[in-house]
Amino acid sequence: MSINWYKYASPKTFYPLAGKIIPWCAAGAAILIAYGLYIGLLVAPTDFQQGEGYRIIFVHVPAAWFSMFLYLLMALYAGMGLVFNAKLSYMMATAIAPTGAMFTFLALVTGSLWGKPMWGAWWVWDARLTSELILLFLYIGYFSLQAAIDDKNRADKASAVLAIVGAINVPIIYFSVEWWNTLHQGSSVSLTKAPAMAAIMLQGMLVMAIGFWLYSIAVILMRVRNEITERENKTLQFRQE
Amino acid sequence: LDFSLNNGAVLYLQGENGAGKTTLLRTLCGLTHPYAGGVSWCGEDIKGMAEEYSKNILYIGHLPGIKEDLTAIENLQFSLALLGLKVEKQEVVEVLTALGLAKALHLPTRMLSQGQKRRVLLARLWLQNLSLWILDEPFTALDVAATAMLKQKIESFANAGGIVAMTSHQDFTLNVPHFMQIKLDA
Amino acid sequence: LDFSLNNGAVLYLQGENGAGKTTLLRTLCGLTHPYAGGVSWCGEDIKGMAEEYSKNILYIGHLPGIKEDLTAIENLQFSLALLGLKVEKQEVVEVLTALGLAKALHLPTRMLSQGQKRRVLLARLWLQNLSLWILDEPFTALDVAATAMLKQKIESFANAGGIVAMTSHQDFTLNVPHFMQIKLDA
Amino acid sequence: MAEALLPASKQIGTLSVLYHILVRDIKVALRRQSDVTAVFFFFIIAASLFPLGSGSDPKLLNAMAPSVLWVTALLSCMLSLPRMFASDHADGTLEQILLSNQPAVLIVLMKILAHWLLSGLPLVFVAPLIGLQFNLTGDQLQVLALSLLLGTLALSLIGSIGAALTLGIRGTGVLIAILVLPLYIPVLVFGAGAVNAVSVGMSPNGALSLLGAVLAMALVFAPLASSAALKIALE
Amino acid sequence: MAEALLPASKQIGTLSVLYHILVRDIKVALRRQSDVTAVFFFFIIAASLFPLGSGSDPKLLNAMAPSVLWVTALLSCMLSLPRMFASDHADGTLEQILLSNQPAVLIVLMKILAHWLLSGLPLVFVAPLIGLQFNLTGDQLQVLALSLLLGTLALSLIGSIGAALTLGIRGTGVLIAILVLPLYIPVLVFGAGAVNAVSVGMSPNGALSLLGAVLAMALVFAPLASSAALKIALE
Ligand code: HEM
Ligand SMILES: Nc1ncnc2c1ncn2[C@@H]1O[C@H](COP(=O)(O)OP(=O)(O)OP(=O)(O)O)[C@@H](O)[C@H]1O
Ligand SMILES: Nc1ncnc2c1ncn2[C@@H]1O[C@H](COP(=O)(O)OP(=O)(O)OP(=O)(O)O)[C@@H](O)[C@H]1O
Ligand SMILES: [Mg+2]
Ligand SMILES: [Mg+2]
Repeated sequence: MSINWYKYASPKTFYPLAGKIIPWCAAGAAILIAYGLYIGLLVAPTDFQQGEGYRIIFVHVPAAWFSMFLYLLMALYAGMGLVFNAKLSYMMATAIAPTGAMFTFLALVTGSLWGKPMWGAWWVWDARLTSELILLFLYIGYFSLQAAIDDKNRADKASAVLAIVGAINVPIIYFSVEWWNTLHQGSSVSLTKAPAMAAIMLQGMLVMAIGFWLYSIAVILMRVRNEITERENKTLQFRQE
Repeated sequence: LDFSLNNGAVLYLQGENGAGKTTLLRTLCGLTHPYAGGVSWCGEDIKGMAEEYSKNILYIGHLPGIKEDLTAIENLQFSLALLGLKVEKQEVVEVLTALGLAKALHLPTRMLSQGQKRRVLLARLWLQNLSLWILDEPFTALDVAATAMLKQKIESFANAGGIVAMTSHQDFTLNVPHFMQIKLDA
Repeated sequence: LDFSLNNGAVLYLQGENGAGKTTLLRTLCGLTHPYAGGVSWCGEDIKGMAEEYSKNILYIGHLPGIKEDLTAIENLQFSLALLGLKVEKQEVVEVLTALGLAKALHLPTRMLSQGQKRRVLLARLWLQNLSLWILDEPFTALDVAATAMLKQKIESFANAGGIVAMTSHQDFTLNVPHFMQIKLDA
Repeated sequence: MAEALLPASKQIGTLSVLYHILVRDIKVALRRQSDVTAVFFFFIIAASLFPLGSGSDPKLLNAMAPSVLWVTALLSCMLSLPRMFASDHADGTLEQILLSNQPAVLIVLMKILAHWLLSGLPLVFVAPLIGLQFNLTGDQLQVLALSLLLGTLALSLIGSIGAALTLGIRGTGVLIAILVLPLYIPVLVFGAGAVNAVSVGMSPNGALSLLGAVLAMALVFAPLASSAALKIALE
Repeated sequence: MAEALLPASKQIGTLSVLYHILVRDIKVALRRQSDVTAVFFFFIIAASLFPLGSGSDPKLLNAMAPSVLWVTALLSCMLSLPRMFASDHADGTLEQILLSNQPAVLIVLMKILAHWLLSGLPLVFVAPLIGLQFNLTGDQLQVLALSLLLGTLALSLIGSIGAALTLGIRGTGVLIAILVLPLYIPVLVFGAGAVNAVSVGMSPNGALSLLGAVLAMALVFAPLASSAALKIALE
């Protein structure tokens, strides 16, 4: 993808292009997510050991995947922004953040909703849970920094640096917590030991995943378009004044 | 050193760097307390009547006293509120515009140039109704036009019966009822 | 706007508040990057040779750039070290004394008056060996005597082949090989 | 004199001046949302650090919870103290405020109030969420929230003294800490005490009413002390 | 030109400039001892708060100790971060430093080093004393000190990024916290992990070497990131 955008790195060419892409992605997202839910809630068989509760996995897992994937993508764009000093890359990074945070939050909520019946607790300081929580913190940091700096130019660059540093940190965090956890008594429920999935479940999850992907593209592009128009207006104002 | 100022008087403190002008002005405000001697207002020592006295003063010192995060308008309205004045926004705008800040009205003052910041904080002088101004190097960073406007403002204020105590390193005179120069030497 | 400065040239930027003088000077230092256009030194664009270029500059802006907790001497020695110069303490003392700071040598600069602080940070000019000075309103807060000394220093520097770019709101001229006035308008 | 009666400008009373001060403080803070959200997030993040440090034994966590959460809340309030006066001092606004013809005590009270609304109050609402992570029970959570409601206001009041005393001193953040932490101890003891009481099945009322008493005292004395300290700081 | 060869003034090399920067930072800090002693005392006081918050059950204390002490150390380092660049930025010294003809990365490294010497290192020496209050054993204390020695340096390095990013933004203290705390987590986990390992009778070496690895990475990347951030802050 990144290559693709880089070719269209100037807002002028990008704006209409994005305009064309958005509706398709939006429609695709709607359909796929609906279909995914359909598989998840109706088609897939009741799990013999986990009952109906497990159906949440169809939202939970894809959400969790994207929470991580989008962060890395954001860092990538941030990096491109710094290297090529391309406004558009910054805008992309900025636009990705909220969606990423949203998925992170979704993973957390669905997770703990699931955790209550499974582990009898809303929250367990398990490796994966923790690293997901920290991921949310990283997103929050990114927001806060951008909110705190009102010179757009500087906000872009500064938060870009942060995003990149955070990206280096993500794997460290993941493994550090992994490691830290195994130090004490084996954690309550290890997510990797998920029951070998029925083909249909896997299918459902993949459909959902692609749905989420299209959704992300749609919202992100929309945000970028708004950002572009907003900045345009700002500069115009400044000139007029 | 001993002097007294009546309505319409402008005290112009001169003196080389470190002569003690700022210190003296801050003492006049009651911000620092003199080791010896005292300041009196309408014949009373201000120690006893600090609150009462400060009602009459407008002090502009080396520090800007404006918030870099707020716009010129917000800053001005706030500092007027501190003086106990409520001024219509549109009037504030008029004054700022008259001071050539039309473009800068809605920018956080962080984005203003040195001189533009000074203009914002001086704008107070055009909107207050106090009887004693204490200005420490008010011309700093002002361009020629702004300096002229300020001088004129001070004159009209003094002629209307106001009292001013100020410092500057640029020589100047004002035609006011009573223009008093005092030269401090360290 | 386009100009070039050769040895012995003094660029005197004029312009009302907010005209863009500070911005221009910071661009000359390479502290801000121009949206359009560029700065070149000895025919090369400075982007490529930032480190190299900054070796030649001495910049004095609106901000003091001295630590209020350190004494005048300490501050001066440090800022010279930043320029890559090692200066004997006793020589630093001489210069500060010549600038009338004899009493203030060992006070933390917090205790100095506005103008005394400015003198401390200007003292650098008497001790450096760079080829380009960039001075943003160097006369601010200086009394008459100090202003005269500074003007004279700038002249001797330019006559010795130095280059100066400066702003001020007080009109003045210098007799130097090449005195260039540019008036910015917003 | 001519200016004496500007057409549009009329005198305004103390209350309205105080109101201006409150509103402005909040406005400045909202201008950079970071300020508001920050304390809040700091609390969440810092509180979440402890489990990371101490493995994931639920019993241990539940036992740590009251002290950890209360100490964290205390620290977050403290972290935001320097903001109470420092920036006003640096840019000279404080001089102007004290030269305004209003009683300094009231002005200070306003600034304290603003500080509490922006940094203390939010904690009362998040704390229970974090509490869940330390698997606290319903009653524990309730008492936690209540104790924080009283406690944080007391913290802002007491803290203002430290903030005022350290004005214009660099590296304030840490210095303030040293000054106020000892003063904070009663608040901490009674606040955490209340939650602990519940944990061991006793009534929290005793601790809570003591907390209320501390708050009352702070309300009376803190503003006086702070305004005195401010005047000193400006000399 | 005439000035070109001032008699007494001779060129000095990079190293000596860096040395000047280090010395000056330390000098400024010592000038107001508060700065140096403050972090230190904050650590002591804050750490002592926890026993107050949570009755005095020795077993609970010993179990809490590693996380409490490490988190407290982490917070104290963090509290002193704003000082790393802020004052230099406010008074324009930073401009001057970056205009000096030395590589920014090295300059930043110096300032980080100064920060560590003044705020991180002291903790290494007090921590064991506090550890006694939480009745830690000899081995635990040793490992605690060692982990802090490695850890605090890493904290100063990583923290510098946050400090640089938030330059010139008001209410920094708390914002920095949000930015750096997530980045601090590995340090915390391995640091406290090492001590915990001892508590349960395992070898701390694994944790310690991981801590070392984090430190190494920080040494390489942090100064780069910070100097980039500084340049951005000055534009
Ligand atoms: C707040 C609570 C939770 C959080 C933050 C969380 C987080 C995550 C994350 C980040 C992933 C993606 C990992 C990967 O694909 O590498 C994941 C996957 C998964 N989670 Fe959770 N989870 C939570 C609760 C739960 C619970 C309660 C269960 C069920 C007992 C569960 C079951 C799973 C399963 C089966 C996967 C897929 C595993 C795989 O793809 O290998 N999660 N979760
Ligand atoms: N950080 C900033 N962001 C946006 N605009 C700025 C910023 N700094 C300055 N400006 C704008 O650039 C213009 C020029 O500012 P500059 O400081 O260069 O003026 P100046 O000529 O130095 O004025 P003065 O004589 O008052 O110092 C001003 O109109 C100001 O509003
Ligand atoms: N906080 C302080 N503590 C001790 N001495 C001070 C303090 N502030 C100023 N001084 C001393 O008092 C003397 C007068 O300072 P002041 O600021 O009044 O001079 P000034 O006339 O305003 O000079 P300038 O024209 O440079 O502003 C100076 O010599 C200064 O060293
Ligand atoms: Mg003065
Ligand atoms: Mg300027």
